[in-house]
Amino acid sequence: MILLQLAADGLLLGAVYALFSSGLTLIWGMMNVVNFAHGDFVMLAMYIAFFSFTLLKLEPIVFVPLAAVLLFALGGLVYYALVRHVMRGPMLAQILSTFGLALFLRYTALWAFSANFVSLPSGLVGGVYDLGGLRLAASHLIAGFSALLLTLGLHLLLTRTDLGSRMLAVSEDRVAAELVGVRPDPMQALAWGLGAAATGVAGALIALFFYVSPEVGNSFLLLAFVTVCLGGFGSVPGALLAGVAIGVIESFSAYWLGPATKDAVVLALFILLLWVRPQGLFGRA
Amino acid sequence: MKALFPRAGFAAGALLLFAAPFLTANPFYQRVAALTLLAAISASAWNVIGGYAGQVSFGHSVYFGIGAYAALLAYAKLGWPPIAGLPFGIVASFALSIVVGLPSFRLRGHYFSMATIAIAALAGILVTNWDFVGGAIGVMGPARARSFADLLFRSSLPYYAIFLCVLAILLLFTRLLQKSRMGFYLRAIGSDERVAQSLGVPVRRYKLYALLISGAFTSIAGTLYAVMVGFVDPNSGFGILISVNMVVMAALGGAGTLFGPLIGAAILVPLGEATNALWGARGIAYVAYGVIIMLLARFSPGGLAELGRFIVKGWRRRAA
Amino acid sequence: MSITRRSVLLAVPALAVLRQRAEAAAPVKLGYIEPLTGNSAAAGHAIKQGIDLLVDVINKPYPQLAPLPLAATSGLPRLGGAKIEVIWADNQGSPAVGQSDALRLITQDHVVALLGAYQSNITLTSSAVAERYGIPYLTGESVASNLTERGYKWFFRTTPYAPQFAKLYFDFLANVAKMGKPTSKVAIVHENTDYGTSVAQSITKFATEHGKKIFLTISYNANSTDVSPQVLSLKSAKPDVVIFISYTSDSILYMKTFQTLGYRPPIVIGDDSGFSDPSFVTSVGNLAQGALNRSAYAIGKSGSLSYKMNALYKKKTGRDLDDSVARPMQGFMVMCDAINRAGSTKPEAIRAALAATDMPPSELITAYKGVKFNKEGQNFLAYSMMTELQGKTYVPVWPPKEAIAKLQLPFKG
Amino acid sequence: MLLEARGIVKTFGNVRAVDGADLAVEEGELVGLIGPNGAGKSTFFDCLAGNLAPEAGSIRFAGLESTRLSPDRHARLGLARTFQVPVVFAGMTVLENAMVGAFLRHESRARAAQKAAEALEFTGLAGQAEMPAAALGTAGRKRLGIARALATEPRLLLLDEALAGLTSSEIETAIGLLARIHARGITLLVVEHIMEVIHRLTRRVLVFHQGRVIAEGSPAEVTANPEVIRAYLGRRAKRGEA
Repeated sequence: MILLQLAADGLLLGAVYALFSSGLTLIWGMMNVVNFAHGDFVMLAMYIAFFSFTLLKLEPIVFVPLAAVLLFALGGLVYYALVRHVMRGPMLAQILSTFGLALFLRYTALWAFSANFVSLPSGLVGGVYDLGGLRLAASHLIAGFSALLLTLGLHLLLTRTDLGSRMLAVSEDRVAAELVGVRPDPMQALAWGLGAAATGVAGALIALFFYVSPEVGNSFLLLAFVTVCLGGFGSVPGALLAGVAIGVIESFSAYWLGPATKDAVVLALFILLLWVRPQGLFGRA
Repeated sequence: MKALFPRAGFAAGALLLFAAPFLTANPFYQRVAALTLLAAISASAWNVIGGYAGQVSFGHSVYFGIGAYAALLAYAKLGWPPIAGLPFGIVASFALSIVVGLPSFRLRGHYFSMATIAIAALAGILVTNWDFVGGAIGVMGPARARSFADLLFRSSLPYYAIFLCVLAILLLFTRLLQKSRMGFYLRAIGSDERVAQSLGVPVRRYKLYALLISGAFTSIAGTLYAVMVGFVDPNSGFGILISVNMVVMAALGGAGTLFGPLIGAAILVPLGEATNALWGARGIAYVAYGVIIMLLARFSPGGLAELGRFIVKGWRRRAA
Repeated sequence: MSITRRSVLLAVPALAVLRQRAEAAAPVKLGYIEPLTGNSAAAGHAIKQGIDLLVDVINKPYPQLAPLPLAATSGLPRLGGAKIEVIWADNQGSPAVGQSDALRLITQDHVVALLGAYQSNITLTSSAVAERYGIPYLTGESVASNLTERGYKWFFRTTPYAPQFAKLYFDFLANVAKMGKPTSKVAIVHENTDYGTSVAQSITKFATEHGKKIFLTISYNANSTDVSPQVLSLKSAKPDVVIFISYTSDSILYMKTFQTLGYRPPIVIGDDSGFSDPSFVTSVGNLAQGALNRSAYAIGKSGSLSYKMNALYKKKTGRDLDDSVARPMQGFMVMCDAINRAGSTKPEAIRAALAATDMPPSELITAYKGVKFNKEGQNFLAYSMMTELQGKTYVPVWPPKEAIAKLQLPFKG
Repeated sequence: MLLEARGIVKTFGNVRAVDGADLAVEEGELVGLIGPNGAGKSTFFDCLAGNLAPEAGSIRFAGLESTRLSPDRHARLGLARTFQVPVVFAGMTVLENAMVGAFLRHESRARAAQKAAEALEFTGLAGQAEMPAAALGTAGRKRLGIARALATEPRLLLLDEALAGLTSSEIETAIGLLARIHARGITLLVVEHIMEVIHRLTRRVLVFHQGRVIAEGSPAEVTANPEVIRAYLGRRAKRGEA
């Protein structure tokens, strides 16, 4: 029973990782820019969820899309104001800019919202299901299924729609895309917006069962990088698989080897895997 | 480089570096000056592999941590003055470069960066759970100086002098390297590995050389930090922020240029201290810090060295 | 104690004179180092609010707080009514920054004494600077035992420290055992930074020295995004008592995960920190009913000093005063009182006054048995009691002398 | 025989990019390698230069078994190459770019600079020596690629579409350059699309199709070969459908 519970917890945790990483992988893959502020985008989305509920009394069904919309705008803004100017520069300039953005967002939040930990009331979206001893929180389940839906949605958008293929075209060859009449800037702004919107959905959903604080994004960020890298930059389904794999590995290694070493297990496996397969688990050669 | 630092300017700069902390009797400014040099050492060390050879490592804190732990463990376990741990740190950094660095060189671009982040994070976790080296609690240096060799000074000036010597050696070394075949090879690797290799550059070997040098000097920086601060724990030795700071400073000043990391450190360290002194109490030091970094990246993506070169060039053109 | 009393008594008739001199006297500057950004920022800001309140209490007359030293008068009477001014510094969670802070406060701001710095490792490095400069350093908050083992001349600590908590827990558990409840299987679940590790070590050490065994120790990363494996480990091991040494975020997660996985240990003890954070009570208080905590502070009976202080704090912040804020406040009071008694801002005079401190319980905000330093600079009268979360507040339940509510076991969640 | 390859196979997933290709180049020759797009020429080239390790077959260069040697070992043995996409070391000047090549046989900086300057002189880039390499146009970059390779003082130079993307007058200059390189005694293996170039430069041409050499001979012989015509036409017909 315990093993089953561990597996279930691991799967759901993995779904959260995937959820957390989907926006990151989209932006990363589309424009080869590492968004160091990604964790802080999630943090903002979590605060949006928190304040919409506590101040405006909005229900999750309203504030999740709201977070997506607001983050979409933020993503577009960040693209036009910052990323556009550094993305074709050296990799280091990109790192510098998004790192500066991360500091700015995180500590503005600290200043505006205070460092206190807050959280949405537990049971906002239903309680706990007991399936013959296997106990699952509704909020986790919702997050898990949303991760699946979001992944599927983004994947379909990128592979099956005209818009998606245009975005991919720009990401593969900006100049060539321009030659065939796709204006790159709006496309890339859109990619940033979409990535940020996915992040918004993720953050609002995670807020249903996780505490919120200005530093919260940081606790996920390293694992999000690992998830994206394992999944192959830009591959949303890859991130889902990688996230779930990491969640399950963490869950079991925490139980068997002790929780202090669970990240060590994941990181060690990650490093070894890269040494053997330098393009990531699902990445193209 | 020649255009930006003509001989006279260079001499003036060097003189200023020597004299800077003596111009003020203020101990706090002196400490900031010393910390600036310390940061410049690690950023310049990072620059060898990250700037010249273009292998953007986010895991250099691992070398910093090794150096810092070597110093304080030499004290805690053997009763030696912390500085005596320096050679141990260097040797350990060599071992790490060979065992962990070499296999990572197959990785390109972001994959390399991510692997190095993971390696440093892993090292941090291992040290946290390893009681022999103090675990999470960390290791303390001597509480009070037993002899001069403990290098515990109330004033920051002696530290400044030591750091300046190390930095001078490192920069001299980098300058020689820059002019030599190795410097060309590293820059070629940083620019395009495939082409470099086709021109006969043994890429992996040269990357390893660069990492050995870079890691060793970063470990020296760690040792010096531990000697000065007298304490290290997993977060202050292996924390990701330490790596990020090296990268940010080098990138800001100009990665792959001789004085870029020094310039970056000379801006960011005092800026960090100033924002903390002015607004730290309100907790918004980092807001200002973040905005400034963003603006710099936005308006000078190649680092300040590039901006400087640009200005000098424009100025010359007008003069001519 | 006699000195303190006298200073208060003397101050009252001399008030008129003092008021005149107060305008002339330069403020006494104290440096306070706290984590105002980073993972522990919430704690740092809460402490800052408490200290700001005390500064007001000391600088303006608050006769209603009567037995509290320096409350009735304005400023420090023996320094001509000089006002207290606190210069704050953010340690950013870094030992090196803490050191820079200390140096800056000493040499730039010319503070006469330092306080801080929350995280034990930062207290360690920043107090080393104070020691080199010969400036008194007092911590009312850091509990790692090595701080007072360095033979420092200028370092003082008012708070109880780790080994004392260990004793408290085992004394309490022995008492519970007498009530017929099993307490032999004690599990420790601790976060793995220096705080959790050092407290866990102290408890384990105390247990072994007293012939007891720790049944299970789980160390975990405080930034964990998920704690269910730990809870499952507990669920299958079935300990009688679980001692959590946790920060806020992880404490919150544990309570939520208890609920999700439907498990409740019979006795839950939280080692202050996360469990004491007001955010813990507001966000998961309803899932943590019956959680025990150590505390050197209780709101107490109406009319008591601690009660009045809580009222002021609550008015200012909207939250109840808790142990993790009250202990630093106590330390700050001791420091200000010592400076007043020294009648001077010379470091050596302040140090001597600190060393001679003898404060009776009646003058304290906390439940310490008094404040008196041994030669290591540790307040050997420091003391904590067991409290239990009942409703929205922690109430003292043990020892019986301090108890104002009945102990309710088991942990209800 | 300076370079000899036998039965080279290289696959990517299910695609057999090179499928049993053979090749032999004599010292002093100038050989052309042609074939339709996607015939596997570049992959074959990468195998010859050590950039890719073939799954089967063997390569001998200058009398040594070189199949699994790294590209830098190839360079040291005297095999230099250029790339289809003309990449320059962007942070360096034109001269410094060439010096990277020259350092292979001259450790002293002064010597390397001298050799590099010679290579630039030879390729007609001497005037741009102090320019940042990134400022060069396509033709300049291609020439710099050749200069860099020449600076390694090779016995054999592999040129991967060195003339693609050039204007007709630039092509004229380039053809002259290739002829002069050959005249210096350097063996050349040229992958080229433009038939005209092949006609004017080479006496022996290999035609590559579906991963192997399907025809060999003088340019005239090869263009008359029905199999070659089919290979090119089949390709075109298919493209027409699509």
